[in-house]
Amino acid sequence: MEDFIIIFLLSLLTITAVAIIFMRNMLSVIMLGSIYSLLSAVIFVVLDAVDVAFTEAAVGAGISSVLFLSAFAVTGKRQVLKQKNKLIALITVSLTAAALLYATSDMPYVGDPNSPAQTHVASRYIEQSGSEIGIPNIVTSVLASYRGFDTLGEVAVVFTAMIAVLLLLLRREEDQEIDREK
Amino acid sequence: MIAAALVAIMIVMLIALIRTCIGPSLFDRILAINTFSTATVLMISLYGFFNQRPEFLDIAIVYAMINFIGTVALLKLHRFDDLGHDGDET
Amino acid sequence: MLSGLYNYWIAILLMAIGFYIVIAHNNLFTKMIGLNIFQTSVFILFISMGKVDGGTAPILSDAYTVYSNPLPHVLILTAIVVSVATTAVGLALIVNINRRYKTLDEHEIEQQELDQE
Amino acid sequence: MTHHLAILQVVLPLIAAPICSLINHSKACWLFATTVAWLVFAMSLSLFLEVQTGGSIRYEIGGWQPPWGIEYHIDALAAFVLLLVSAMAAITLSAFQRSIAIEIPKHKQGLFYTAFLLCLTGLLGIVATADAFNIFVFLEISSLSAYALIALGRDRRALTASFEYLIMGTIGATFILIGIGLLYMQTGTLNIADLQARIPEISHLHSVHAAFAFFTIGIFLKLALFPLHHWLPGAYAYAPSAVSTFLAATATKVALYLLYRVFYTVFGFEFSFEVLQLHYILMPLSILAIVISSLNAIFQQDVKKMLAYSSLGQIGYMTLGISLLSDVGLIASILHLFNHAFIKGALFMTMACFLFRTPSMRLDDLNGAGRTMPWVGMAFVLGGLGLIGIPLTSGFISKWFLVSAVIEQGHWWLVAIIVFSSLLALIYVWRVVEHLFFREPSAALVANKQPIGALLPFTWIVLLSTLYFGINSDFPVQAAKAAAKVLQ
Amino acid sequence: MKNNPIIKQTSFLLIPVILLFGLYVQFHGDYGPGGGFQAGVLFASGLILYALIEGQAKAEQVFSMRLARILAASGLLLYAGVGVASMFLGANFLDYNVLAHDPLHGQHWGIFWVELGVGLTVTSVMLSIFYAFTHFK
Repeated sequence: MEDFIIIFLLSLLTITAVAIIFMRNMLSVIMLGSIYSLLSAVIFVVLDAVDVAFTEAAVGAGISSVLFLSAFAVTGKRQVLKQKNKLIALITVSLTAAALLYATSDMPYVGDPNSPAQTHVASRYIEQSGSEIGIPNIVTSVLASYRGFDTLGEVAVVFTAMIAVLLLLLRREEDQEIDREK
Repeated sequence: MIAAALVAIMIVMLIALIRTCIGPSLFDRILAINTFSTATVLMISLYGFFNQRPEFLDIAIVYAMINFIGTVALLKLHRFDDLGHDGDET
Repeated sequence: MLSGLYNYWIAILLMAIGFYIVIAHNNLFTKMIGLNIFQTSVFILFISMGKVDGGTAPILSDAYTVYSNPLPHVLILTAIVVSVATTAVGLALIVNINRRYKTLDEHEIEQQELDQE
Repeated sequence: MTHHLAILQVVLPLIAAPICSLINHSKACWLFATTVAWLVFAMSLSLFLEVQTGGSIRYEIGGWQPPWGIEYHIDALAAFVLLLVSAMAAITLSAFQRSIAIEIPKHKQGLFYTAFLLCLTGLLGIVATADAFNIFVFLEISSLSAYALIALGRDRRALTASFEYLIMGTIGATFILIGIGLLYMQTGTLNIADLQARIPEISHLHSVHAAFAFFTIGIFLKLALFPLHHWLPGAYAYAPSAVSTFLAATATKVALYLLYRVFYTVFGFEFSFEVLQLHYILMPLSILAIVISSLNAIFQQDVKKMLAYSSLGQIGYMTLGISLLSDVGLIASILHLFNHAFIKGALFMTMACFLFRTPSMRLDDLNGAGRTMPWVGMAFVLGGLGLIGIPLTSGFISKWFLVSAVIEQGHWWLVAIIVFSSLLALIYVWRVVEHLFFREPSAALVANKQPIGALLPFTWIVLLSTLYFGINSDFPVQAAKAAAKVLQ
Repeated sequence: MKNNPIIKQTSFLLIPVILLFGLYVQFHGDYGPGGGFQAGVLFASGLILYALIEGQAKAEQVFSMRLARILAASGLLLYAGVGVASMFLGANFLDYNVLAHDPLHGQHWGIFWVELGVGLTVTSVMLSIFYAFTHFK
């Protein structure tokens, strides 16, 4: 059943992504983008990554969509959607995909419990975090303690985003003069 | 039983997705997206029971809330062209 | 064996689609959405890597002994945050570009820049 | 307390950034940010000295042992690059107060210094960390703040340049992320030392080869190596002067540092160059970068853009040094990284000085500026000589090492290319000098007596240091040799 | 939204639930899915919903841009502060073991404060980004 659900969801994702390529209406593209996030969040649930699913739903389908919509509200509804450089794009993309497909040829299968990713570093988190940190949610233990510095960096990234957005969007009178000149 | 429900929901998702893609009007799409999100909420709840970890209903609740906010934002954008508007019509 | 390598293949296909949108589309807005798709597909690749057959979500409980790998989850949590931060900054730039150029079409922007030279 | 210095020099600007955003008063923010930058410089100096005498420093963050926790590892190479980055940050912040006050709207100046500190944090973090995923996180901190800083330029093209940088930078970072993922999949670890130990056993796997390819392309994008350089000239040319100076001196250098780390430390010399024969790609790309960018530089009308193109060429020298596969080549590359940072920094600083009085950086607007501002003009000439690689400048030392590495390998034709590109450099520097000194200044320029302030003395300090390192090159050469030793 | 009472009343029923749920996710993150980041996003979404219904101006009376900036900075400072505190207590940066009388409690405290810092920053950053966009028009 699990396999079937994943295959089905991945097919839906593909349909959504292909639809985005050929969509002519900007608002629909944004809506399909949020569907894409929702779907991938469901996939994360099925793949046992509940925390990630939580975040992807709240961020991808929630905040990102709202941000896209508010930016869209500012830029106006008339957007022309066209494609150019199709050939260059196709070549670059197929090269990248080919490199990755080449890589899959000797990858461990999805779900293999003996693959290196499962056995080396991660096994300690699963076995020891209960006694070392004392918190049931291993993801939280790893996130906040074992790899707490990454999370500090992550908070710094979020903070940087705020500073950057404010730097770009804060306006005072002098800025508005530029508008009037145009 | 749960498996059958899951299959039914998957069919709903597929149909809703097709409607979102072909439109034609904006409201078709908004409704379709709504149906789609509702289906995902159900799917996650069911999947939790299917896997005997119903505590993940939390996630389904979040989906439902986020879905509501997204829809309100979309409708407001359509109505006022401005998300910061106070919503009083003149 | 869950689904062999199927997950990876589809994730790669999705990545390719996202990447294609970034390169081929003319509208800066769509480029950002393409970038999002590209990144989300990479996340799927990572999360598939962490799945263990018969495992369950990595939240300790007496009823289970096999858990999926929590490390990719942690990495992807951070990566999702990074991607939304990038989206926010990119959109802020787009809004500003639209104010100064009155268009979001890559070609028209290039044309205006050539005229400015 | 001293062993905490390894982490403190990254955490200090990180803590300072939110405080700075709370102060939000331009003068106070400047004072605060500058003090922090000098403190960081002092820390990295003491780290550098400690590493020189006592060997590399390891710091376990959170008290967790390396493969499970994140580790900082500062060896001779990292200490050298940290020193460079923090020195440039301290100098830029001290020198540019007036320039920033003019170029950035007043209500944004507090945020500007905050973003600057965050950018510094990111760059330092990339260098200090010994964890592959941590690199990605800090890369994004530095890039996100850099996008915003670049977009602050007055010209509207700054916005599009910044957007292009954002797209390219994000693709590059995502490629690096894919590379990290593939490596994790096959090794189960993220720690660089652990990766280094585990990769030789699995070096025959296709996924490891693909991971290498993704790392390479991701880093090339960040490094702006030809032909992935498109975002760089616009970004440097239209950014505010302080930002161009800082980024030109540090951002690509840190990307190059990443390249050393990935090619030499993570994958190892044997795998990168003997199994995958990377130099067969790296060398032609470097040569193309050197020649085409120098040619491009000649035809630029905007001097900042010209300098940006010349930077692309200089990056080519650095990667050429790597592709020679010899110790001397590597030393030349590291040495040029250091010397070029100072020379390019000084040149961008002279541009900032000119910008106080000239309306733009176009050649025609600079007519006669060297006559009305002789000290600045002289500074440009000296910096230009360094760029060309005239003896007695530090640019000569690194080129000398490069040429001797080339000769050692017997590639005589490469010597010809290096000489040819130095001639091209002579041409584009001369074009500016001709406009600066041999054209009549406009009346507006003569009348403009806008004071330049602290920027000019600092420009000269940087310039004199490049001259000093050109005459007495012991310090950088010894440091580069120690750094190259780490990589072998 | 005087003319759209249905949306208004539904939202007003939902907003407190979202905020409460945000708090639950924040403090229950140790035991179930969730944590500071998810809580922050949820909390911000609740406030964004308020801004959507009542308009930007009223939302800013509740949670002003200035407050958002202060909270964002203090969240980051709180996180880094935990690290510095453990440094002063004689351990490495971000080593929570020394924060309480025994390591396990120390870890609990450390994670609690750190997640709180994450939650604060994320809430206020998301909100201020939203404000910045809607202000821009």
